[in-house]
Amino acid sequence: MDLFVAAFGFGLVSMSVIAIAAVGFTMQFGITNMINLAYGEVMISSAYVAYYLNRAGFTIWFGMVAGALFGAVFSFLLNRILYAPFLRKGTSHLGMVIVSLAVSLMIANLLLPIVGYFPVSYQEDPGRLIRWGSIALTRDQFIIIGIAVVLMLAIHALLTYTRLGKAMRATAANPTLARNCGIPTQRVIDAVWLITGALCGLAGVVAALDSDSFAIANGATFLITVLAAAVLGGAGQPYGAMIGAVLIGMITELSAAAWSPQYKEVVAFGILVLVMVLRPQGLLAKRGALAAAG
Amino acid sequence: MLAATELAPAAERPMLVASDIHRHFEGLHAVDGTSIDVPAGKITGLIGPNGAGKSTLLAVLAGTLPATSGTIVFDGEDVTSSPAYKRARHGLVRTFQLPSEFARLTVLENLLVAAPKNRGDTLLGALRGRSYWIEDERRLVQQARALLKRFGMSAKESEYAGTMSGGQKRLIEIMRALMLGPRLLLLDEPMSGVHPKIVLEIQHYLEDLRAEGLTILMVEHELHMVERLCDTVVVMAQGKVIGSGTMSSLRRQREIVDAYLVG
Amino acid sequence: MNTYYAVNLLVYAGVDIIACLALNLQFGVSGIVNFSFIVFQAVGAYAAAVLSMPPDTANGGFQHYIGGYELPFPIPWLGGAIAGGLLAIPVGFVVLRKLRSDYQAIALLVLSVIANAVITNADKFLGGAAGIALVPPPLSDRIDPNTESYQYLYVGITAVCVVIALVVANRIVNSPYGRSLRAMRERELAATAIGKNPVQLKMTIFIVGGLIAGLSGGILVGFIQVWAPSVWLYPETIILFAAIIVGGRGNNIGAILGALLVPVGFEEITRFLNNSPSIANLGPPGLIPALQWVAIGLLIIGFLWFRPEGVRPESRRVFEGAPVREDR
Amino acid sequence: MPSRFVFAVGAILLLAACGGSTPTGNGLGTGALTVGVIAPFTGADAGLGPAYYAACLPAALSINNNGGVGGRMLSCSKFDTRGEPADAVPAANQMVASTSGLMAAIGCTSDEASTVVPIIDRAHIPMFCMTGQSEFNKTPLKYFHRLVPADVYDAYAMVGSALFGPGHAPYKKAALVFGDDIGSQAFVQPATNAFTKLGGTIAINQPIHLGAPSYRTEVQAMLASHPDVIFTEALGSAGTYLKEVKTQNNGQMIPFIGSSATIDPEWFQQVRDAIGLNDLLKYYAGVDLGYTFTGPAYAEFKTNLDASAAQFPDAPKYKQRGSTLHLYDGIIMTALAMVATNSSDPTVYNPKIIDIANGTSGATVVNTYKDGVAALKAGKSIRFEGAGGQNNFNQWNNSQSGYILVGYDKDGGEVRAGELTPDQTSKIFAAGGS
Repeated sequence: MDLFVAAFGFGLVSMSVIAIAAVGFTMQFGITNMINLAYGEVMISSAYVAYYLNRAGFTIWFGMVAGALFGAVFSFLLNRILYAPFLRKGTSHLGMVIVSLAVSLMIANLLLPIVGYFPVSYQEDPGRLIRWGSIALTRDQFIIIGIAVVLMLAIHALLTYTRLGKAMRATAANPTLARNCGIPTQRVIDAVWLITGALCGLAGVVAALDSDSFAIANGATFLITVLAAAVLGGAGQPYGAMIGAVLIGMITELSAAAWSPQYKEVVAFGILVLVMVLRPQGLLAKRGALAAAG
Repeated sequence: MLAATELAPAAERPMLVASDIHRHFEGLHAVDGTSIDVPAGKITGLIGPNGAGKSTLLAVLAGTLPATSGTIVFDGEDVTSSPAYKRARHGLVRTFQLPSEFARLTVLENLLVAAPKNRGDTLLGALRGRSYWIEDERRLVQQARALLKRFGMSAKESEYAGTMSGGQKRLIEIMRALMLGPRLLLLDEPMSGVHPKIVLEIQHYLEDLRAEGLTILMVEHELHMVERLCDTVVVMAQGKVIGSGTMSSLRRQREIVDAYLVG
Repeated sequence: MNTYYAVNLLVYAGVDIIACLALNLQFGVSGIVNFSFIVFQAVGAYAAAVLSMPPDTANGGFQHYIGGYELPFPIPWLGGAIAGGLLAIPVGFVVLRKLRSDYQAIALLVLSVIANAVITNADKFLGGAAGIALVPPPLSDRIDPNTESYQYLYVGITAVCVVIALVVANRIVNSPYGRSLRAMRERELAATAIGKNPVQLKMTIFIVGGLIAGLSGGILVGFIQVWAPSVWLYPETIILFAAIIVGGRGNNIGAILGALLVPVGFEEITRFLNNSPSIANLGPPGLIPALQWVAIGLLIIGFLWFRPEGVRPESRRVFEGAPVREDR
Repeated sequence: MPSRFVFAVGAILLLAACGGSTPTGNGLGTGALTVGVIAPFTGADAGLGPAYYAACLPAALSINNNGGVGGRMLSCSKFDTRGEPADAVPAANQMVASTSGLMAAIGCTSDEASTVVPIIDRAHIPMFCMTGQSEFNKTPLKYFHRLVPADVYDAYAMVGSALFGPGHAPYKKAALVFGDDIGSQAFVQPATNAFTKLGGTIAINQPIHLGAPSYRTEVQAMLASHPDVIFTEALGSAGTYLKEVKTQNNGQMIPFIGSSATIDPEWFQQVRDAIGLNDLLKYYAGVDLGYTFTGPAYAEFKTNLDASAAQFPDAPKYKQRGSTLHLYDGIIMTALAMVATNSSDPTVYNPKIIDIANGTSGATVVNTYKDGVAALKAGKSIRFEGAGGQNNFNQWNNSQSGYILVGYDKDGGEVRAGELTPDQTSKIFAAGGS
């Protein structure tokens, strides 16, 4: 039983990492209507940016900020240079999925000769273990949970209380209408790519820190986990993605405790398939902050 | 113009009877307890302000949106639970408010694809090869060409539908619906975004179709058009029917004028 | 030309052509973005393998897999095709009924990754990560597979399968049924409104594509005599998508052309690159294969931007007796 | 990785070279001889192929400088398997079919052995394979040879390190942490058998999914079983796993014993970065095959390896790579077998390879190709002891050699820590069931 309690503690960390990534992904999708399959590779690129800074002597916390900045700029440029022109050309959503998958493939393989196949680690002392019953987490893991909580609250505040957030929701609901109502949708979309890109970059560094060691192949792993959390919660719904992250993070850790750990991801995805059959719109469809108002 | 209700023989069964239709979107009552009869062999207009639920009602009648509750009887048959494609096959066919041509099919193919009873339109039929279905295909090509001729689009048959003008796309859509041999045609603003010259053409075509006995229910904004074309008019506001009758009888009803005809 | 080299090329070309024809039916004609296509080839290969192999206690019992029926050719290949078709039923049931089309794509992508993880870990089921080896080539009980004539025979059987797949694909694409599929691809809701049942159309073509993909897996496994998770990672599907996009979506000849240009063509280019020591030793290890993938990505993006209809665009159907189209 | 992009390095050259002489069964024949290096030259295991190519080149030089095989000159050809079964088959087919005077094949790593070995065996080409897979422990394939021990012996050596290793009391409770990739699980059964029969207990057997982003719960479960020692393998995820061990165990490492594959610069760097150099040096123990890197056989190898730099500039880097030494020996033994039988027909010379490796009673020990040919010419029976040491093939063409216990120094160099006595070794073998 202790193992399950401990796994629950680890689940808190896992779901924090997934939540940061999945919320960024799902906002990107919800507002710009773009399923960006290169998201995982932007994450891993940002993780490597932080890695090289870390090797150059900077702390990982600095690396996190740099990774977020890198992710923001990278995502922004990706949209401006590639996705936006394709969308303007009238490429269907399905076409955009294929384009972004091709981009994902290219980023991973351009990165490969630079970073190599082999796993690397940040030079970071995770701090001492803080125990609470059977739950034992390091200082860094608490910080990760803290970052996730702060970010989730910040996103809630952004969407609910700020003009930008309201403009985002309006754009998500109906871009044409939003534009006609005087919302500068182009600037809103730029802002969305910057904000979600920053979340993506930050999530990459956090995920890499959380994994202790990471390799180029993790980009695809990240993506699949993020997709699972986002789809589970109802894609495009930030609060749904949070719930999806909680479920995927917890199920992964608890099933590793309950069954053979080699299947832990399979179990999480089994739940995803079940949701697709029973509630294909996702758990929280059309109720989240980005849902059409009225 | 005589009131439609006075013309209709009492014994004649309406083509479609929808009772107490509700359609809710996450708390929004787009259609809120609407009942409507569509008399056979007539053109019925469906009017109302923006957001009244007209298009939603049309979609619910066609089955492209499921009703939250209510019953729909089409030509004596309860179709409430049958999916849109089955209703279409039974002759309850709709068109769309936005252009909805099959862009990368030619104009002729847009018509052919809608035709039922083609032996080559099943997997097994297709696998048996051209000789198995070519007779059907030839017959349908003739039928489609006749329609194209009637609607003045013969010259365009081999063009991709996506390259046509807005008005031509409307015509394609109406012809496509006609290929199904409908008993009731649900038209969603067939004149919107169409060049005035073609508006007139469409009007004539619809009159001809009525003369041939086709029943039509159309959502339309343009009141002059409704007045000219429709035998009966149903007015909706906020998801409910607030009145029906001929245009002239409606003009006499104070609240309807307030709700829509003026405002 | 060297026999084995030629045979190799021809069999791989045949397998890729069959796979591309199947994917074209799904993606090019019907608009289903089947990102787990390679899983259907894989299941066909596994099925063909266990149908043709002896029980796993044979060969010293060093590998583990279910079944082992030693059935004669062509039953394993047919079994491979049927397995591909059968797999399409539950997958289609989960993915194709209610999900939006872009959701379908990512759901299928996730499925492809998960299926690979499951098979990798279930080491008693289909050999796990190590896969299944020593799959007997078809007819090897009667003809020595090491002879040159057997190699040509293999090419011949593959060619027959290519022809069958092409006939099936052509009959579907050029029929009224194919027209319904294309209409659904163009605008699903409008297709519903004219009496098409999109779920049924998608399910059917998903199963047909699965059957053909399964057959391609059977052919491939009979030739390479081994099957393992590393052979069917999801990027393999992307190569086939690149082939269809380059060749021309919706056009069977385009699919064949794409198969020859992308999977087969790239193979030849790499062969030359790796034979030139000055290029092969360039940069860090793995540079050339990595750049190959970059090139695949560029091909997809470049074609979608500059020539989305591909080298051989879908043909515009002009019917007998049509008025002459004015030139513009 | 792209299975579809089948290709074989050197194919074009070979296309030109195809044809050539056929073995006659009598005499050594004429024309060039070729050794096929069939291994990954690209892909994740691209590091393996060059090490084997670096074995072939000095062997060819050593043979060619001493008159070749009955005057026939030897050359090396690369066949890239990309480390994937689906790419390996065409590569093997092509090698077998298109290479003139193919006298032997080397390489065939665990990545592709189960695919290519049957093909090469069917073509009656002697091969020396670098696979540890247990399916070849008792293979009936006559042309297959293995000069490295199977993974089971690695597992036994790890058990030996736990029970008899220097500097610690025998470990009693072991955790087995192996990945879900090809071959890793082959360690589990033999290690369990040997360790439990010799009085140890398996605290936990944990198959882990490689590439997972974290192993926290796995590590927690492992720690909850309170092992004295962890047996592990060269996992790509070693850094992640071991760092979590240290973190969750309050910064304290648990001793861990790695297979011979953990003697690897990339693994060293990854684990060093994850848990720190001090803990790696202190808590890690490894096992490896014992090599001396001295003696006349090694000197001949080294001279020719350095000379091979003309063809392959990186060749001298492989001077202490076990696989390079062993495969070099395999080629020399094959050439000597051809000379001894005066035949270029593999069905004739293949059985002789084992005689020359194991020696018959009264055989003259030789260390170089030159000495071997001279002894054979003098009518003597020979035993070849090469750069990799003595060989002892069993009836299934597997050769055993002794393990040593090793550790790392701070630069990632291998340090000898001790060895197992024959008595200890036989105890473990008996317990393990071999």
